[in-house]
Amino acid sequence: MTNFAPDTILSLYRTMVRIRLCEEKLARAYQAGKIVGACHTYVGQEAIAAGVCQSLRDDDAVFSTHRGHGHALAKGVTPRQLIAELFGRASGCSGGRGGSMHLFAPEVGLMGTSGIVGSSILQATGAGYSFQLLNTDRISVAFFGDGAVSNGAFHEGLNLAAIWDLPVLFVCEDNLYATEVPFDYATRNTNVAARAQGYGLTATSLDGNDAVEVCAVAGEMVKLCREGKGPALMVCHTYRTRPHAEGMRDGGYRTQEEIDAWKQRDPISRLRQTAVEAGTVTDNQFAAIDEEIAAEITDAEEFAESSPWPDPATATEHVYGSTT
Amino acid sequence: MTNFAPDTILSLYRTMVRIRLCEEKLARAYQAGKIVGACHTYVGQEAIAAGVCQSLRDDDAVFSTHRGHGHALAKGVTPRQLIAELFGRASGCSGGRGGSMHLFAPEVGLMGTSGIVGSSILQATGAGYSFQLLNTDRISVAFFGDGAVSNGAFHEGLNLAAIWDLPVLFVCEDNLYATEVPFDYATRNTNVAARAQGYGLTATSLDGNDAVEVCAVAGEMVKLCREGKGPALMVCHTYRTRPHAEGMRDGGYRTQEEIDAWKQRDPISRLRQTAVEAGTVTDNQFAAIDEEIAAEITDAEEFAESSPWPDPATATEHVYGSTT
Amino acid sequence: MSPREISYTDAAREALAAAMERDPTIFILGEGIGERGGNFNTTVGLYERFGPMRLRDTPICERGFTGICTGAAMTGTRPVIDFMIVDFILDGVGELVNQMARIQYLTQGRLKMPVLIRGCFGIGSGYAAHHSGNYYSLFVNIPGFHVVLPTTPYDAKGLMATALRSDNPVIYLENKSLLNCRGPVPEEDYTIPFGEAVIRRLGSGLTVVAVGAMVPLTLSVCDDLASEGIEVELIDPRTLAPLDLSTILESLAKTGRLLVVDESFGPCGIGAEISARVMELAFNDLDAPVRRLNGEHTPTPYSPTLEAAVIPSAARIADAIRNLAAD
Amino acid sequence: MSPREISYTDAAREALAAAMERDPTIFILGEGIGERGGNFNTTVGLYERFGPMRLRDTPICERGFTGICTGAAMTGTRPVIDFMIVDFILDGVGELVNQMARIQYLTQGRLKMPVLIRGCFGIGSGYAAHHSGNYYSLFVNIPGFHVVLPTTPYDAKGLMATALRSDNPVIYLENKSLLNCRGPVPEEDYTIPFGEAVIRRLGSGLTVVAVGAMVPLTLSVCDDLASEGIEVELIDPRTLAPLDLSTILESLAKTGRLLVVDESFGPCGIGAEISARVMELAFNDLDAPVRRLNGEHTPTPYSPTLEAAVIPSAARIADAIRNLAAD
Ligand SMILES: Cc1ncc(C[n+]2csc(CCOP(=O)(O)OP(=O)(O)O)c2C)c(N)n1
Ligand SMILES: Cc1ncc(C[n+]2csc(CCOP(=O)(O)OP(=O)(O)O)c2C)c(N)n1
Ligand SMILES: [Mg+2]
Ligand SMILES: [Mg+2]
Repeated sequence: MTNFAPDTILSLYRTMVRIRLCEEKLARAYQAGKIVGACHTYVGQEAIAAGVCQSLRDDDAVFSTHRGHGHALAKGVTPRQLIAELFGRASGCSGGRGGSMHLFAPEVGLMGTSGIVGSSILQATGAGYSFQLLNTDRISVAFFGDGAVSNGAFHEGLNLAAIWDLPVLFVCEDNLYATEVPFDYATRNTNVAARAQGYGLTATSLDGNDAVEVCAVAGEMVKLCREGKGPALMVCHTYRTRPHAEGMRDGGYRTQEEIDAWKQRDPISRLRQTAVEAGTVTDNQFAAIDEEIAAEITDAEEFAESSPWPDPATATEHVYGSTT
Repeated sequence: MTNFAPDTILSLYRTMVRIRLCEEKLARAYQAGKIVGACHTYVGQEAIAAGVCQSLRDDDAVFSTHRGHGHALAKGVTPRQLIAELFGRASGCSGGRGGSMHLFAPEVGLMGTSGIVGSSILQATGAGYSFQLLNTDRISVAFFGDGAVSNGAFHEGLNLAAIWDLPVLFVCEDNLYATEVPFDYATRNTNVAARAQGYGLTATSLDGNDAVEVCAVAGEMVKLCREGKGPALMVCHTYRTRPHAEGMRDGGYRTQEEIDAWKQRDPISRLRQTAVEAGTVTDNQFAAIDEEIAAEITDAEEFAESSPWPDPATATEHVYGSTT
Repeated sequence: MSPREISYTDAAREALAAAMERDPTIFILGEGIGERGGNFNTTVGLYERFGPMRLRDTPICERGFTGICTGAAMTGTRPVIDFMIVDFILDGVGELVNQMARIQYLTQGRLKMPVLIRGCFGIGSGYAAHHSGNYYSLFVNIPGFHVVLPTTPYDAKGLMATALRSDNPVIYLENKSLLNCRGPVPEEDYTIPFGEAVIRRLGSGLTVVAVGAMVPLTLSVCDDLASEGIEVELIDPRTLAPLDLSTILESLAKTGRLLVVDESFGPCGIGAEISARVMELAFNDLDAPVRRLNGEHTPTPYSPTLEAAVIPSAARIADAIRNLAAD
Repeated sequence: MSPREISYTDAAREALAAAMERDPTIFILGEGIGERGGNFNTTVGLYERFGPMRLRDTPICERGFTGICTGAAMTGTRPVIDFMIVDFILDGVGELVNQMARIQYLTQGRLKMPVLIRGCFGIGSGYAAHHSGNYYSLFVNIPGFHVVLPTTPYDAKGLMATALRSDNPVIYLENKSLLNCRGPVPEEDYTIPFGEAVIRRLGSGLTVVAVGAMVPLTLSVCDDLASEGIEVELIDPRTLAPLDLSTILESLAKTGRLLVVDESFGPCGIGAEISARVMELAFNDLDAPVRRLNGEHTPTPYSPTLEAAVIPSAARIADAIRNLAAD
């Protein structure tokens, strides 16, 4: 904590609150039928997107998952663009074509959320290939859940990144479950950092609900990758406190006690409390952010709701680019 | 060595010589244009198929690769059936439909060689699933090369076998190259046994050119699997002394010195020499096998050559079984 | 006594449960098909009856469990792969096409390949690009598969029962929009042969072959069209491989006009195959060219306004029928 | 001076080398495409010229490098995936269909997807079940791909040059039996537009559209047929997506009869699509139904006697043409 300037703390906090309030807005909108299809929220995991993206530049590339609203916001997609996208409006970051699982904003380096588990790992590795070939110091980041670890994409992607020394940061968000399947059922070896080391990556595990720790570790790993010493992997231990997806029941596979215990480790209040106790930031400063973001999200929802629907006549555009 | 009865030594020797002479016959037949398509020989690796299959029963299931003649012979396919298959004759083990990369003899548990790298791992795992569900003590074996280790099938197959405790023996034949790509280029971690342990398998490495060692280790591992304590993996370090496939050049990626050094470790003469020196078996006994097998292979080739071609009218049969 | 009505999903599950009762070699792999009962309730209650060995939750490794089921089917069991959303099947295409579909052939029938592959498909409800796929044409193109698309609870049960007796890999596809539809379903076990189409509506004006959810959608416009004087004969092929051409040809002999309605992609789709076959076999019966109405040739967009623009709607189906009638 | 003659493979490689010279963002991934120069000599000499970063040997992980090339294309480079034998592409279908083909659409064209996917295909020489695949119909069915099948050295070079300028994923397929065929190829750079068929032989009797290796095979029987009084107009579509229907329709307007010859599977194949489209657009030009001659709907067997039985031979092509002429 002491390592971070108040500005960084406030920035992490702002991002996390933005994600949280957006997600809560989206959850209500889903219940109200304003959002269709799949909607996986990031509530409880905000520290990871916030902490990792804090060290990234706009021209770094992030590849995300089905649970990608947080990554999108942390990378610079605005709440207006995000909510409008889930509302299916032309002003959404994918013009309403994508929805929750297909958020794209290449302008700020959000290279896509994905409805297919595992692909983010491979595409980020490919972006690393581009950046190495183009001789830049850009890096790419793959977010993925514990569920992707038992998928062949994990194996093939990590291996290729390792043998080619690609500037890729792999961020595994281990929230204990893939839908309702526990991670320790899906594999006999839940130590993802050790497994990554087995492929030749620099890797470490950390508390994914501690924004400061995430930010510190990510900062080092990003630096490593930027200096050509990648790839690297960080495992963030965390928990989603809402159901797997909006509209799904949440019973049977986990206990209320477990959920409550993790709620105690809420990344947002933790950051705030620690910083206030350490005297780095005042509570008023945090409260001001709460207010600022609440207004931002209200505005974003209004913006989304008043945005036009995409023109059906455009539905078949852009299947192909040009071939000269 | 001392652990094995002379009969076992002779059996291992017979299988290896059968493979070797068959392969040499096939190589010449390929040059003579009697074999078309792909033909990957097993010369130099005979100890592995011989040593592993020594402990298997007919009702155990073997899943093999593109380099599968040795596995087929060791599992009980006859030289007549093998050579006839590669000659494309109706009397071949796949009725001439398969050729080298599609050898099938389910009657003796040879569940297929494959032109696709990786599939043997998954199918053997599935056979293990059957044997567990059917509550038998049958086991399955997946042979695969170092080249398959960086494929997603390795990751997904080993993981599933491990979490479900399936009776599967994985046999990795590390002959240093996948076609011309060195194993230590394809991965930063060539210790396949350690990697298998990382998935929760019992695993060990051994000298794949020592038939006695292969047989001893395989015996233990087969027992483990049969007792429901699988899965297990053994890495056999070995070398193919012929080109990747018949008709391919063999230069550029490896040195003549390397080839010569490995020829010094020829598994057949090693077994013979050690056994004769130890006094377990006489050289005459070995010589008798040489003669017996030479006759067997000559007969097999004659059989193949005089066998009828498959009837073109049957070419479209058996695409579907029945649906009642 | 009016016959019992149950849902499509319940009907399919009833056949599955009966088969599992009868045949102890049947087991199911998939994500969330164990205690959870399947994301689409495909296996609700079965875990309690048949236990964890026969309903096995998998990690997310579609290629892996497809390959495993291939090996299992080769060694005496009858696997069911529950893909949940059928788009996930694409990661297993290598195992399906190179291995599963070919091993009966390569062994000259000495090995059988009794695998049931099921998954929910179709465009609608904002499932968007990665969860709206229709891949049946691909599996019709490849030899070795049966491709089955039940459109009623009755057929869901009877075709499932047949699938679970077949030696062959069966791709059993459930349209998401039909899962909750209800209809009469006998309690006893029965099978429906593959390759037998059913005529959903008799008519002498023109013939429509509709696929999947397009069957009830087309049916919904037929009465209106009848009041305009267009009598549609509506055929539900029920299985695309094998395909019952005789029923289509008989109808065509009567009507002289044929439209194929399919929400999936047109190029090299099932409509193209039906069209080509019909021309080959009954050129002289055709009073007008066979027409196809397909979804647009684009990825599936999310927004309701865009999504509606890429699939055949009731209105577009009616128009296509009117145009063909006037052709 | 007679023009230079070079082989099909050399022609394709010439265009590839020129493009790599011009565009430093092009790189190639595949098994044995580095120092070894490719199993089919697709990259001979390029490693020496362009070095290890631009010609990168991969481990055997088709899904992995397909996904990687997708991500690379999204971030400013132009990947070439050399699958060697195209059957191996099946392990990458998820990445191709769910990701590569959809990202331009999902980003409204803000991202491009310039990937060249190449592989050798086709039945022959005992390559057998796992190395004889023809999967072009699959990629015609899915929106987002171009599908290119050059049949001459001249086209191999010109279509390769176009592919390496396209924003779109291009499936560039080389028939194994054509790799060593030689023909005139200009030394300078040139492109051939996608979607322009070429008429390989003029004739007024009937029209044949042939695909891949069926083009030269069909051509080989045309003179004999001419001596029987059957004048074949032979069309090589060169690209199946986009497909040049105008050339086919113009020819049909003249001949009134059409046969599609394709060694690949019939059901839902490219022949079905051509047949259906032609009927839709030119029903009244048809003096007889469009006919298809395809390979048998089976896995590819190994034995020469069986292999020959499952593909169209010169004799079978000639018979099919005679039958259509008499239809
Ligand atoms: C290839 C594939 N298979 C199955 C699914 C269905 N699915 C969506 S999310 C999910 C669980 C993912 O778990 P994890 O990776 O741990 O992420 P989390 O949801 O916990 O954030 C599954 C199985 C999918 N999206 N993609
Ligand atoms: C999925 C797939 N990709 C590529 C190939 C082409 N291929 C055939 S053998 C081979 C190398 C295999 O190496 P390894 O597994 O080490 O076995 P070895 O040949 O050394 O016995 C390759 C790449 C293939 N058969 N399957
Ligand atoms: Mg998870
Ligand atoms: Mg090897």
